[in-house]
Amino acid sequence: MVVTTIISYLFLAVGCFLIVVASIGIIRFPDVYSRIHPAGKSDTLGQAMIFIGLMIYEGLSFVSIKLLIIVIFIFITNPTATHALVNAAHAAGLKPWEKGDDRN
Amino acid sequence: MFDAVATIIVFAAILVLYRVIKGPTIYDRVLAANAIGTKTVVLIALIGFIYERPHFLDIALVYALINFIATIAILKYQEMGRLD
Amino acid sequence: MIELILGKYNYWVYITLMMIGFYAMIEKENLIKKIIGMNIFQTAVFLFYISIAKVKGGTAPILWEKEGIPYDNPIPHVLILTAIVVSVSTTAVALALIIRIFKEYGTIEEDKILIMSEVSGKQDSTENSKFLSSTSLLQKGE
Amino acid sequence: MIDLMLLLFLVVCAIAAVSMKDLLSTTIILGVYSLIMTVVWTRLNAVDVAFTEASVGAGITTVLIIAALSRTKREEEGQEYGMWSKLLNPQDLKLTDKQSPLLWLTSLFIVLITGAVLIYGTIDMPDFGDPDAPANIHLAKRFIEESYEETGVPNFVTAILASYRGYDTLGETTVIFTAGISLILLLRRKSYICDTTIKEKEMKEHIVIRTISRILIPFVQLYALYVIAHGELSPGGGFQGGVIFGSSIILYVIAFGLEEGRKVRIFREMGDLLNSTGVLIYAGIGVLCLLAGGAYLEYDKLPLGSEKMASSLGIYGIEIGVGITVAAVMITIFFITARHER
Amino acid sequence: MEIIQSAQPLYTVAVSLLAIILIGLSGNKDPNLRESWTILAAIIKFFMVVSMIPQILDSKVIEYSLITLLPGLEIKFRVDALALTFATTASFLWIITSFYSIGYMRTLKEHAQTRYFMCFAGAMAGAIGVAFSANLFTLFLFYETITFCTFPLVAHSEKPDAIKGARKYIVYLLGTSLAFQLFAIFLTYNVAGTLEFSNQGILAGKASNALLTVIFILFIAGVGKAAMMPLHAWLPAAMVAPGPVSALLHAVAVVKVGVFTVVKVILHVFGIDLLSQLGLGTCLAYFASFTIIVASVIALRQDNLKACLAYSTISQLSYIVLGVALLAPSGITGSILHITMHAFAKITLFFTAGTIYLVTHKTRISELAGIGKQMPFTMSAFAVASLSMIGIPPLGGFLSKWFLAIGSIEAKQIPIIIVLATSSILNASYFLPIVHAAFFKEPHYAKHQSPKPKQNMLEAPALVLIPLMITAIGTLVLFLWPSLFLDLARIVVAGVTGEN
Amino acid sequence: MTLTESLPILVIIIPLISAIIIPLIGRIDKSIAFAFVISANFLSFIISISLLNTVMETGRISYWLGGWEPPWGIEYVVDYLSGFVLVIVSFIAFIISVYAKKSVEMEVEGEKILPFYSIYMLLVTGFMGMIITGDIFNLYVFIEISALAGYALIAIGKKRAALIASYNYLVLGTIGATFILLGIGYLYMATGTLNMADLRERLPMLYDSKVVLTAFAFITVGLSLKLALFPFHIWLPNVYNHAPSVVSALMAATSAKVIAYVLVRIMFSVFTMKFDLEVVPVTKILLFLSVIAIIAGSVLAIAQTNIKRMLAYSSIGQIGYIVLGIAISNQLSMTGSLIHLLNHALMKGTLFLVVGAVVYKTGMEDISSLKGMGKKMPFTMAAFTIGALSMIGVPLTVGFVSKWYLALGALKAGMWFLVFIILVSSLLNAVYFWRVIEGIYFHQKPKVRSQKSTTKDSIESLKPEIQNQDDAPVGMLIPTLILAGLCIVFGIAAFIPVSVVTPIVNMLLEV
Amino acid sequence: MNFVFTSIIMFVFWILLSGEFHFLLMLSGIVFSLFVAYISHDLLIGSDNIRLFSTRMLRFCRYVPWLVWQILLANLDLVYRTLHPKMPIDPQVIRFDTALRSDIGITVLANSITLTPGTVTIVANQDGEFIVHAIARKPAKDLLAGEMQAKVKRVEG
Repeated sequence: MVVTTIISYLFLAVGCFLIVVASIGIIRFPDVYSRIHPAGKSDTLGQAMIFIGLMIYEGLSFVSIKLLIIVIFIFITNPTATHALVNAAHAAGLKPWEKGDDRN
Repeated sequence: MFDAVATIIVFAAILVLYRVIKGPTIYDRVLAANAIGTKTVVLIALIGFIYERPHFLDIALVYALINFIATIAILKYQEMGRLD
Repeated sequence: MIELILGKYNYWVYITLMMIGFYAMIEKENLIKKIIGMNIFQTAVFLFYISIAKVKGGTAPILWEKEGIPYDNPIPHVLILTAIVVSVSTTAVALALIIRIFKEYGTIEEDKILIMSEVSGKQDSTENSKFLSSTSLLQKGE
Repeated sequence: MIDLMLLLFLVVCAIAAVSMKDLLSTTIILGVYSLIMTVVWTRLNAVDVAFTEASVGAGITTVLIIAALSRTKREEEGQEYGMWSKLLNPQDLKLTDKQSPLLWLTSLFIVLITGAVLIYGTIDMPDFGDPDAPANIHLAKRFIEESYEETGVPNFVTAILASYRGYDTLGETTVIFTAGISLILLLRRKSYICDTTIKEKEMKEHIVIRTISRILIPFVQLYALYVIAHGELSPGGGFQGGVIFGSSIILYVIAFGLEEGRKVRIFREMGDLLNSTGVLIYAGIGVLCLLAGGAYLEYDKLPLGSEKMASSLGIYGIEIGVGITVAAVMITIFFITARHER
Repeated sequence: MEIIQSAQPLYTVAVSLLAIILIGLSGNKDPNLRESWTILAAIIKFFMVVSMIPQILDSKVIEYSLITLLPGLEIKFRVDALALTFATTASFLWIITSFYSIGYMRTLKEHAQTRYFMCFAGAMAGAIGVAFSANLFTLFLFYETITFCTFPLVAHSEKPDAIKGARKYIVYLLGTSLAFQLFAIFLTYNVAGTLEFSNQGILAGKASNALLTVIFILFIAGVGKAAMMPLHAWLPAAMVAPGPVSALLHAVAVVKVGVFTVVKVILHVFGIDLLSQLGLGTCLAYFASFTIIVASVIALRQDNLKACLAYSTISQLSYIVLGVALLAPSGITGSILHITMHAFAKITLFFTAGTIYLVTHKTRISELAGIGKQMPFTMSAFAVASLSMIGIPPLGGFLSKWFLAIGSIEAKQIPIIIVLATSSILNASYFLPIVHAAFFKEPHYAKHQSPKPKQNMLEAPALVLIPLMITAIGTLVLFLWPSLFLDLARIVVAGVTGEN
Repeated sequence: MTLTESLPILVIIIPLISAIIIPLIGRIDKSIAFAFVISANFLSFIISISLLNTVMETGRISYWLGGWEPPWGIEYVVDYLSGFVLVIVSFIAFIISVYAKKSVEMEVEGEKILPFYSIYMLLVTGFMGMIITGDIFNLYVFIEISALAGYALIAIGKKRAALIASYNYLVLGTIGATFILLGIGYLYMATGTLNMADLRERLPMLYDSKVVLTAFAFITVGLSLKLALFPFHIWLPNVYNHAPSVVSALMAATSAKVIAYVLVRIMFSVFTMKFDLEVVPVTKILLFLSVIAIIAGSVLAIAQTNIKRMLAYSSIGQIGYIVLGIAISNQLSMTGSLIHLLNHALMKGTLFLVVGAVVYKTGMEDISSLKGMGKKMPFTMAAFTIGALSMIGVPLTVGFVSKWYLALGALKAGMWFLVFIILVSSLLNAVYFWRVIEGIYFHQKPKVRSQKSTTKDSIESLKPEIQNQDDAPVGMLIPTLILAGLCIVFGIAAFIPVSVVTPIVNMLLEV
Repeated sequence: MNFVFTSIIMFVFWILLSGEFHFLLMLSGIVFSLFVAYISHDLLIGSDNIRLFSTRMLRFCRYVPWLVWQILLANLDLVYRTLHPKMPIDPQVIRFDTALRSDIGITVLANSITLTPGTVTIVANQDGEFIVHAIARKPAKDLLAGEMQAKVKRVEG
């Protein structure tokens, strides 16, 4: 095992962890607005982590460049989608959950 | 390692699927579907590495680029009632 | 028996999906629902085809420098590419029809439409007479 | 393990999609279904199919269904009888409805019969992944061993698709063309309602979406063309590229509105021309082969340098033809379906 | 037996087909031209038929094969003695009927006369075609031609009752022929491998008795035109047709084609030997007897003159079937003679009925009292024809009944003689009262019609009257000089019994 | 490769390219587009004939698309059977395209005429492709091309019910097509090949494999759905009823024929007689279904008041005839079945064209609207009469020839009751057609328009004998009369089609 | 100018994607880049002039590392909140105006907010008005402190 492999595995593990956490968050949180936080952030970062791990594993090549491109685009599109989502929810008049409300 | 990661991600996706089906609002569903979308991108890339064939990345790139369209379309319809 | 089940799990899943889609196609009243069922129905068949193509330990059918690894069968992939295109086209036409149906009937529930067409037997005939007058105009124009 | 989970996922999605009343939710679930399907395809090494599923599922099907929803109705009507209550409490059902238990049982019966026949057929099948299954030895072996030599295309799928079974692909392109013309025939009207209040609101609120779309679209388009051009080397090809190109325009329309899209990008007239042009390129290359003294679509005979070069260029040409058709038709279809009219 | 290949049969049939076209072309614009085509065609046809007589009397057969559609399906004509008997009668009567039609139609100023004459010519082409057919397919073809050509004639008036009657007509004729006759033809071809008529029959020894019986029953049931009970109902229903049509239908074209088909089937498809071996002839004979008696009894109860005549026809047709079914030489002779004899007598009767309607618009027997004084010629013809029907010498009907009676003795079927006798008595009992009433009863007028109308001569126009006189005289002539038909009948008998 | 050798592909490519070009060329001038359609159809008709001719002389033609030897590439096969069906379909398509102009102008909105013709040509392309291909997957592709084209053409019918008809057709058609696709997959799985000839070689040793059985079951059911064989017929009446007249005519005259052809191909050319008779009781099932179809189709036809619908139900019965012959599967019945492909195309073509002309003239589709038409449209109605008589099966028309062979085939197979069924169905045909004929010639015209222009009518009514003759335009009349004429010509000269069909039957039954 | 610039960007993108330097592919790369630039050159860069665009790009690159750091923090925070059994969240909706006016600036800020600690942009409209959802009190306060706004303002120039 080379060092890069170990580092890449580390990244993979972290990314994996983040994605699972995000999934739990999506299930656990009480309303759209709060669920959007794990979905919009942890997911994106977890994804990025995994891709970075893969990049490190692969070394410098066109494959890594492609991975990088994917990461960049994910970072562009994901928050936009997230924003669009809350924006729409807001426009539809959905009230955010506040502390003390019953969980639905 | 890749296999394990992929399995865990599928597992996470199944968790999220609960939210897709359960809702309760349409936004929850879109949100969860979007989350599954990002997981899919990862999965496809991972599978490419499992098989040692990097060709799969092209597919992941498709999702990175255009998965967003469906989300926008759903939201626009939800908000405006039309797509044009 | 267990071998039978485990050795072919892909096929069992495809059968299940196919039945779900088929059920939706013939049982659902909502026209769009039918189309969604149709999509599932068709992808089930695709799954079947692709399952045929899989070879144990095989790799994607694109030329690879690495020797000694079997390639998966490319033919079903080719066939399914075509079939997917057909499926998309059919879906598009079906949706166009549904839009037109909604415009004419104001609903996309099959049972309601059926009731309407039964009731509107008269209406159709008035349409017919409208049609008639337009044709007679056309003939006068000749 | 992972495969089983994915397959289970598919089944759950399918059931959920079929049983939900809200059609928009159903559409979303169908989108998820398509996502997972893509993963399954990649797991099964069907990269080209996965590519197609990805582009179609993300770019076209969902959007089209939503467009159709926007012009019809979102809720599925009908009484809320679940599958089981129908079976267990038939007395609850209103017999006046069309959905009488008898009818329902009939359809269930048909479905079960079909399933039974399928299961019966499966018993004799070779095991999943069996390399000695007849399907994997007869034609496939030869294609895998010789197609690269014969056509110079490293992607076997593309080699078969464009060369050995190039005629099927012409048929496929014709199907798309047919769908496009059918939609023109069925839906196109001249009148169009443009709601300006919506437009203004959009301008103000959707600034982020618009900016990102603007940045993204050129990349998507170039990527589409890349997919078309690299069909011979890697997964993808004319169809997938065409769909992605089409979705870039769709994205534009969704973000900026149809009027904008029509004014600036693709004229309606031009769209019609392009519909035909693509197929014409494809069929025309075939005719050229005929004129060059070969069989229909026998690219080798084209007078373009060496046989391999000719073959490669021929395949490239038809990929472009397919791409143009698909992109044009997808745009046409979307324009026609999404447009609200009087 | 010498066979001459000649296209003459084809020309004979084609004459009337050509006439259809010419009539159609002349159309309504020039009625005289149109009708002269009819007359011309009728006369030419008659002479063409007659011109073949010498050859046939010479024991020769004229054959002509037009076209082979498929193996086994051949349009082929063959003129033999049996064919010629029928053809001569039919073509002669067509001339007469044509004149009568012209007079009738013009007097009544009927509509759609062009169609009428076209269909008339078509029906005649069919009748001659059936007569000259050399195989079952050709026969079936012309049989259906007649069905379709006579439908417009029956429905001529286009009034609801006419349409209704015509519908019944087509249902019976087309129905039986499609369902049973065609079935029988299929079976025959399947069994025998050919549809060609032959003097020995084509089915002998080819299939089990049961199957042959089935085929026979199907054939008999399939010939609705023969109006055997219980498939007779179309005939009275078709009485809505104009007078000349009724005459044509009931004396010549349709019903005679029916019995002719039955005769053909018995003699040339099954053959006498086979039928007697199967014992089916006797069965059919008794079946025919049943029709004879029952139809006569029904005729007795009719008040409508044409209906009465119709039932009489039903009964008389069965005579012909009966004669052949006896499978005895004299019986066959009787049958063949009866085709002609009955044709002349019955056409006279229908002409008379038509004339009465034409002049007085009366259709009921009860209204005919005293009409003999108004229309003496007509009613005399009626009387002569009735006597022929009953079988009183010196009129044609006697001859045929005589031979039939001899035939039944030859066949050792004594009960048949009783049937014949009974039937004659019944005939007498429904015809003679009419004659009696017409000549010897005072017409009873409605009470309020105080000034008695003068008993003027009210005879019909000459164009109507002369034809019916000719046919009435014909019955007499046929008794006196029957040699032609007897010779022809003898040749037929010689052919089918194999004795020379 | 010379032009003659390329004919098998040209017969498809010409309509295809014309379909593609029509939207372009129509931009310049619409009438050119129409001329284009006719000439393309005519060309492919001529090519079909020459193909059939070549086949007669030299035997089976195989064309390798892309120059790849089968089974690697797709193969086009013209043998007796496909040549025969090709001629039928291209001929009908040609005739109807000549007929189409006026009718389409009336029934289709102006701006949609061009796409209409384009799709018309695509439909034809789909049919031709299905016939000529020797590759089982290519077959599926062309089935779908024709199906999609069909959906659109049906849906533009004037009444809104056309949409429902089209939609239901789409759903059922897709189920059918997907079943076919599935069957093809099973076949591929069992044999590893897609070429029909290759399949035929490889299948016999797999006849007891459950996979092959399932494949066969699915393909047959799928085709039956498309064919509208009895329990799957529900979509057909609405489709024929509501589609524009030209489309009804084309579909009625060719669609079922082509699918029946495919069924024959699969049953006898991919699989063998042995399989059909011994391994699966498919012939028995088909026999049973076709008998029901024959009777049910005819009985339901009697109950109709709309003439197109009546003809549609009658088509169901006639499809039953075709399948019946296939199911009996001896030499005579197969001849009957194949000949009926031609005959029914001619008869139904005639009848639907007549109905189209009537719709063009009066705008009505009820049976009662034909009343008194005998005087108004004598030639058209003469064509109807010929078609109807042919349907009844009167000798000297094509209908009789089919019945003759079917009945003899049934008798040869020892199935008496089938003859009875055939004859009963003739009778039922007679009932519903005679009703119409009677109306045409012996009923007075219903006074529909008299309310509008009373004065004019009253003048006309003074001379009832000379009702003004107002027949369909020549462009519609001539095709109708040609088809009607052929009903008689091939009824008399039946040996011509039979001489074409006999070698086909010998080939299929391996005699 | 826009056109040339876009096509150059596109061609670079092509090379990165393709990784093949085959003659035919390079040629088509050039053609396609020009084609895409032709139909979409007004999209990528918009109405801005090139210089502004490129300086913004450069400044944006300097902004990215800070952003990445913030994202990492955000995630740690979120992981804590998600996995904590009591789920210590207290959502807030806050509203503020910024001085940003350009589309790109607003977009960058909005997406940065979305990616960073506990906040999600709900509304970002052309007038620079923002509505933000924060998962707890602290992130809201941090956002209102305005560090990020300032940095984005610097990018916008």
